[in-house]
Amino acid sequence: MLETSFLNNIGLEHYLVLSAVLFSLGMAGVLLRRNLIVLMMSIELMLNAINISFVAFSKFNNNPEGQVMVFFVMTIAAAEAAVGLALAVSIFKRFKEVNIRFFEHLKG
Amino acid sequence: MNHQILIAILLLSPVVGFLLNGVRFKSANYVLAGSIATGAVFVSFICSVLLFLDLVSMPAENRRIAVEFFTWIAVDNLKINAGFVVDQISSIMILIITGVGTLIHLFSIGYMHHDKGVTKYFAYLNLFIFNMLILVLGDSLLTMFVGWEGVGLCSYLLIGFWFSDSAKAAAGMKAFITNRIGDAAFIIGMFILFMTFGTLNMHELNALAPTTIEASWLGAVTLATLMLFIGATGKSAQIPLYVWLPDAMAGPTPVSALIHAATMVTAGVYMIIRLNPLFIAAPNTMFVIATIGAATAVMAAIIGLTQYDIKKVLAYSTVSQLGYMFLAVGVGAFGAGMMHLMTHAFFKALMFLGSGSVIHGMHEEQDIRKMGGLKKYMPITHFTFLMGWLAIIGFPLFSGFFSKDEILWNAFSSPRGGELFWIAGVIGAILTAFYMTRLMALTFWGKSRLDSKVHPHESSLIMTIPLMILAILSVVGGFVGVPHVIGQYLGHIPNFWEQWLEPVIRAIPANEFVATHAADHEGLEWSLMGTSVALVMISALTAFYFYIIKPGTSEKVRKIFGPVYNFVNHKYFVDEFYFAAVINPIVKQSQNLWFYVDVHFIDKMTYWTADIVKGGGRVAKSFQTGNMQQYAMYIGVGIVVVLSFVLMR
Amino acid sequence: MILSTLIFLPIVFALILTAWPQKSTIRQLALGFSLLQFAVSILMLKDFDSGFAGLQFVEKFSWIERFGISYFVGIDGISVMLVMLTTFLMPIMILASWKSIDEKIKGFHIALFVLQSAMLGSFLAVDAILFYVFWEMSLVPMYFIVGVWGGARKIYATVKFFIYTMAGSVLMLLAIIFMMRLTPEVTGGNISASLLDFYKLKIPFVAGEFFTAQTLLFFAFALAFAIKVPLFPLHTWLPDAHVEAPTPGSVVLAGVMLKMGTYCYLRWVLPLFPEASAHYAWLFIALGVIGIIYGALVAMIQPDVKKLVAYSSVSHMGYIIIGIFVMNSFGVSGALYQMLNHGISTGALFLLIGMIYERTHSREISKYGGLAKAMPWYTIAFVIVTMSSIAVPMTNGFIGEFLILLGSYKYNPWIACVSVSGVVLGAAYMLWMVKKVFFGPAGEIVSHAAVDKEHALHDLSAREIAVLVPMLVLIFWMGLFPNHFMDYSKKSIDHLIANQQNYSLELRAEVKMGDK
Amino acid sequence: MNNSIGLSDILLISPLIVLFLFSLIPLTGKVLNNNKEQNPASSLIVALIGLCVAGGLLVVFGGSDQTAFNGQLLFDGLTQWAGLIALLAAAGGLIMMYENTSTQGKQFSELIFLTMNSILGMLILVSAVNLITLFIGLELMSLSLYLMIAMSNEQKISKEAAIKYFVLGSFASAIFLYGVSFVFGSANTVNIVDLMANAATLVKTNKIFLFGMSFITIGFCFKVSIAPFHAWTPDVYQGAPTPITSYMATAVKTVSFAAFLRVMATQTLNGSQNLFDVLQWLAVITMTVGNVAAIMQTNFKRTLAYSSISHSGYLLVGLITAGISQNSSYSAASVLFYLLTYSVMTMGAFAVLSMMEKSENHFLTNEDFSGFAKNQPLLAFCLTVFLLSLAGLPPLLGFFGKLYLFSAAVNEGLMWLALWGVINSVISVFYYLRPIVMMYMKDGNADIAEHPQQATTVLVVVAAIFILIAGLFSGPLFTLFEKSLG
Repeated sequence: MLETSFLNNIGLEHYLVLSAVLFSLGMAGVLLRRNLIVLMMSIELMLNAINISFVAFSKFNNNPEGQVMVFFVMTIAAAEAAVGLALAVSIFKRFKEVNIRFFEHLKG
Repeated sequence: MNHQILIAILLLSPVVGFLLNGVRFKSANYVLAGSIATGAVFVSFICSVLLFLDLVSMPAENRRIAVEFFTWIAVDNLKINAGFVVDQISSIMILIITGVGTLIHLFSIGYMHHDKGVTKYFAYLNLFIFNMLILVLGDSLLTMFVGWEGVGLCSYLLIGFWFSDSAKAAAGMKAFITNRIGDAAFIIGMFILFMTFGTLNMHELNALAPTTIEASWLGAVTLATLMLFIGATGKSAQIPLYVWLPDAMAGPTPVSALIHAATMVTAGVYMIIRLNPLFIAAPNTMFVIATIGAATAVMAAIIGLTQYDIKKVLAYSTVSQLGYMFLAVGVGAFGAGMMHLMTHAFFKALMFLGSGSVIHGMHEEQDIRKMGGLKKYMPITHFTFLMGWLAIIGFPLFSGFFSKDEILWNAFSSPRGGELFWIAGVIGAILTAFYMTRLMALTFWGKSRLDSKVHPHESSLIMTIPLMILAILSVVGGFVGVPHVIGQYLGHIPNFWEQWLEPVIRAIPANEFVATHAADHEGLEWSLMGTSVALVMISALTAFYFYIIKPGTSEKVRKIFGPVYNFVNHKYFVDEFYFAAVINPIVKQSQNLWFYVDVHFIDKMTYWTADIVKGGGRVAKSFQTGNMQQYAMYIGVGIVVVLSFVLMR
Repeated sequence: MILSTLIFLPIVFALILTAWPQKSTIRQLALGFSLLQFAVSILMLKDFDSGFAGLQFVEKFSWIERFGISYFVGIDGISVMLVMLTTFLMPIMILASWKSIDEKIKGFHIALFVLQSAMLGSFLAVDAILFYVFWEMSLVPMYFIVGVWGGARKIYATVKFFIYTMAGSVLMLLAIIFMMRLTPEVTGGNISASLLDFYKLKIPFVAGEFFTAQTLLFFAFALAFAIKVPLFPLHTWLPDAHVEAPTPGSVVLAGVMLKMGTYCYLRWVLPLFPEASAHYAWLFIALGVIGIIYGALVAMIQPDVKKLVAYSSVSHMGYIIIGIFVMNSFGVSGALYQMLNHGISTGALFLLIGMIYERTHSREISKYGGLAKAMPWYTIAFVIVTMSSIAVPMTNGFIGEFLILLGSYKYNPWIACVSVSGVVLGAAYMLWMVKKVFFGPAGEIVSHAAVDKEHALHDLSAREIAVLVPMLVLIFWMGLFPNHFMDYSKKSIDHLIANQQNYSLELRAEVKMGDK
Repeated sequence: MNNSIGLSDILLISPLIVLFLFSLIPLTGKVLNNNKEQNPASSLIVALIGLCVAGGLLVVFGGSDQTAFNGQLLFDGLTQWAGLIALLAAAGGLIMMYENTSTQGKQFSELIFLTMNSILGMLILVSAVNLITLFIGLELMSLSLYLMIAMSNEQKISKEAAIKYFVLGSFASAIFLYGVSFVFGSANTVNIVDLMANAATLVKTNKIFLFGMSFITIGFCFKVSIAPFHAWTPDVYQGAPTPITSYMATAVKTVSFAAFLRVMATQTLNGSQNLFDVLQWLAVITMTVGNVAAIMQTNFKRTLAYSSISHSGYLLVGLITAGISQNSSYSAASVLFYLLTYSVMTMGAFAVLSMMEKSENHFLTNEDFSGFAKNQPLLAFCLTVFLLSLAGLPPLLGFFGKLYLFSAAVNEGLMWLALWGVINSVISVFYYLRPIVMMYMKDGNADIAEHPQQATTVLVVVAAIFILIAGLFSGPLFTLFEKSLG
């Protein structure tokens, strides 16, 4: 019989794996996608993965501090998004372009 | 007078002359320059005579005037003073140097009067006299070495006196460098002696010299003396370092007379005589010296047969005669060597000056093929040259006879000698007689082969007076050391020479042979003497026949010996050999050395290092593509590597 | 205060020069300053007690207390003559630069004074870090002297010089730091950079094993100094630097800077690492011997006079290294004396080459010939200096070379036998050069100058005579009366040789003028 | 848990408050005047006064080892000194901004606002003992910087630099934060002071904690540009306006290292030999990569950027030393001292560069320095001093920085790192000499921009004088650092 207990007993590991998967997906997004906006979304994804792990740790360690931290992270993420989008907008206005492969003048 | 002051004047008078002439070296006033220089040397000569007289007045066992001026070098146990010694040997040397020197200076006034650099010339000459005096008077080997190198320097300057001619400048350089090779060995010799005996003072060295014979070739004394002897071969133009002397004839002729005949070149012989106790303790060295001396005597004489340059003939003759002297000291006849040194100084200086007079009278012509019959143009020169000729071929009762005979007898009879040495000596004498007669014949006698434009004339008095004085010395100089066998028939003339030198010459340990059984071997000595004199006469007559009676004979003989003649005429191709085997390879390999080691190895290594760094830079640069995702990738890879290392290991 | 005065007076001079408004009098001012500096050094020499083996005129102030680094200067017999050499050469260099340096005069003299200060500091420092500061500080002005006032390939030469020297010295810095870390053993807990405390260290040495403390430290120091000397095969920066440097630069480089390397062997390497230096002496002697012969051979084929003299420096410095590493009083005295000789004779050679270069703008040997006719006084000076360089007796060069060879013979006869060949080769290349340049028929340059009135070859000017006469006088003075110079260092050298294993130096504070 | 906020807290954070308030003044003035740029000189003076006041308050209230807000912010010697260095660097940066062509002009007030807020973030960063607070400081600093870079008058590469910095910076922040979450999960706290007690043991026993610490370390490595996380540095430094590059290279580096030092002070390295090894390797790689890549550069700014990377390598050596040292105040002081010297000389070099930029699109290559010494002897001399000091030549300050840093390393037995350090100094001489060669030994007509730049000149000269003479008095300074860190 197939062992399915790991599907029923959701523990810390599951959250951490989820967080890791999300984090990795975010990283992969940063590494692979060309569109600046998508890149920023990937970073948001990474931050949210972190939030999951914070909350998970908070829950399993019985330490509410972790949940407080999530708020901090969300705030920062918002600020980051604001700055990022501002940059993206200003750049798009100037260059009509958000493909990051376009920005390779600085090198060597 | 105080000895210290006397020696100071002796030494410094030429320095003053040098400085006086040196600072106004551009002047062409030959009278002033010549008077200053000659005067300076003459003052030294007076001092030498005074010192000699003082020495004579001293008791025989204490004949030694030693003075110290200041401490020159003092490091650890090495203490070298500016100290000078006048003793039996050096007193003779200073007399020769200043005496003959004065005459040659005098001669130079006439000889050089038309030269623009006359003042400079006299300055150099004075400097030479100074250095030569240091050489002979120095009380330690190192002080001697000062003069030893100093005379080399002066010789360099004087050989290259007419430096505008590349060949002459090169000759000077060759002389200096060849001498330096010897000097390097001399330095090593000094080191060995210093390490063995702890002193370089020659008086102390002689006292410390072992009285027993050192049989090993690798003994300290043997090695040291061998090294010193190599130094002597450089200075005194012996095989294998003789090559510079013939070239040294590039200098003015009086220089050849003074430096390359009378004084400097005999320094090696003088050094050996001065250190005779050391050399006696090393029979192996003595054997080498005698062999080299004999070989040089014969070899140089053979070259002398084929030369046409009047000075070259005399130069090879000098080499050959120096070989005689080394043969003498090599077989232990130090007295005879010293005596030959003196007589040779007289007659060879005479002949060189004579040749100078000829060259002067012939307007710088040196090729004897273009002379002949000069007798009638230059009677005084001819007559004095004749005296020199008789002396050098060893005509009985002329000075050269006594000294040469003494050498030959010792070569035969000395415990360090042998029949072969005697034979070599006799062959040398025969050859000498031949080429000297040839020289006389081609130059002064026979038919004139002069260029029609040349009008030879006798030289002025200032040049002929030195010739005459030297001629007298060449004739009578030998009587200071008449051998016992002859002396007893000439009204029992004692052998002053041997008596004079006796206290400073150590006897060869097994030397009773000659001393005690001399009478028994009187017959042998007479017969040997007779043989050699007879052979010499025959040789001289043959030469006379070749060049005067039947002038074409020499050509025929030369044809018979074709290739051999060529070989000899080119001095056995020794110069060429040295160039091909030593100098050129060194220069060539130096070029390679520089090219491959400096440029292609060391610098390349530096560049490689730089290239490696730059290559690293290029790699680092190539990672910097400008693509930010690639940068993120580095971070990702970095994370993976770091984590795997941190967590997995 | 006399030593601090010596070290910092040049800095003050440099500052005054910086502020000096008049361009035209800078040279005279600098010359006056350098003479003043020389006078100060003579005052110091007058009070120097040659009968005392330790350090004199000692000054010590705490500088960086945290690391036991102090401003600690002193002078002993080993350094005194080198200090004198430095101050002596300075006015000569300034006078020699009169014509050859015609732009940025102010900067040039400032660089010279800073350089002088750094060099004096290196000779006088008794604190490791202080020494290192001065040692490295000397690079910068030299770098500018070569780089700004140099010849065609000046940048290549000066960068090579800088990087080579710096590469060597950083390892020394590391070694100094390491040794400082060891000092608490001997000072009772306090870290110290004082050389005297370094001397007390007993650094473990295992013969034959490279990776032991003393061996590594020894090589770190020795490498730094070997590059400066320069020892074969680290010498290639020298010919380039010499060729490109302006005349005063070459003079100071050959005259003093190379001596910093050899001096430091005596001051640092031998007493600090006695076992290692004895154990590895063969290596340095071998390199010295190779340097002698290699330098001479390579000098022989150089087409450029300056390069020839530069390689001759390599050869001469080989002698000095041998003299130092044979570790007997002959060798060391000879080496110390040879340092002075080389400073004088090679310095003079560079001055002379500079003088002719000013006239003809060429250093190619093949273009010369027959110069003796055109410039007789110049020729006389050159030949005298040549004689000094090839160690003819009665000139200074002989004393040094003889003592070194004697010392090396005492150490091992074969060394003397091989290195004596340098005596012959030295004569060969120098005389060959003299012959080509001065003798023979008039060469391209001389015959050109004879026709062209504008480029006529004038003989020495009064200024040039003033430059050369002190050098020539010293050549003979040092050759005839070496004791006048050696007496200063005798005690210190004897002390070094006798106590190499347990080296220490007594200290004596400044003696008031007059009361000894 | 006592949650009350008292006067002492306010006093402690007074420098931060002052900074924030002063940052508003020019901006408010601008907003109130129809969004018209006010006199930039007065804005600058206001900002400088703000920095001075903040610095003064930091001197007075900082360094007392007191904590504010229940141990969230720690004001010890490190905070004080790193903060002062950062303030100094900010002042220098502002002066440059005032006169540089790519930053002066109609947005100067905003620039001042952002600068002062980023310095505010820096002060939070250095004083934070809680990893989250630390992260907030980091973000405050970084976000301001992204904008400052993008605000350049230059329109092309500065935008590219801003984007690159932003994306990679956020990416690294996320990594850092991910690490924080794991530390939180394993140690149940993110307070460094609490961690200090048991980090060494936790590292040994708890893989999760080690995992988290590694991520945090990597996050810092990114900020201080340790290879291979350095790739953004050259591009961003080159693209950013020179004054801001200077600010980044000095202030940001200083505070990042200070915060890094705090994390390292948890003795993590003593627990994990592996992390210790990795960091050593990273130090060596960083020094080497920075130096060798700098050699190949032609753009002077980029050269300085690579040089900044290599200096990070040297600093990492000191940091590792501090991390394993039992008496870490010595090593920490050497790091701090090096940061000070590095900041002054780098700032000086960038200031000279900033003066030479004739327009916002002017990028200086090495050739552009030819003949500079002839036209501007004083500035050329100052630049020479900065470069030689960067190369570590005595008696300049840079030498003493290296001396203390490497002696600390040798003291801890990290001989081989010191060896690499000095070898790299030799390599670095290669490129530091290049502008000097150009300035003094090549002919040309390099000159500074024509508009008046007295303020920057003063800055350069003061920095040069400091470097020239501070070396001689570096002993007391170092002792001061060490005492305040002890």
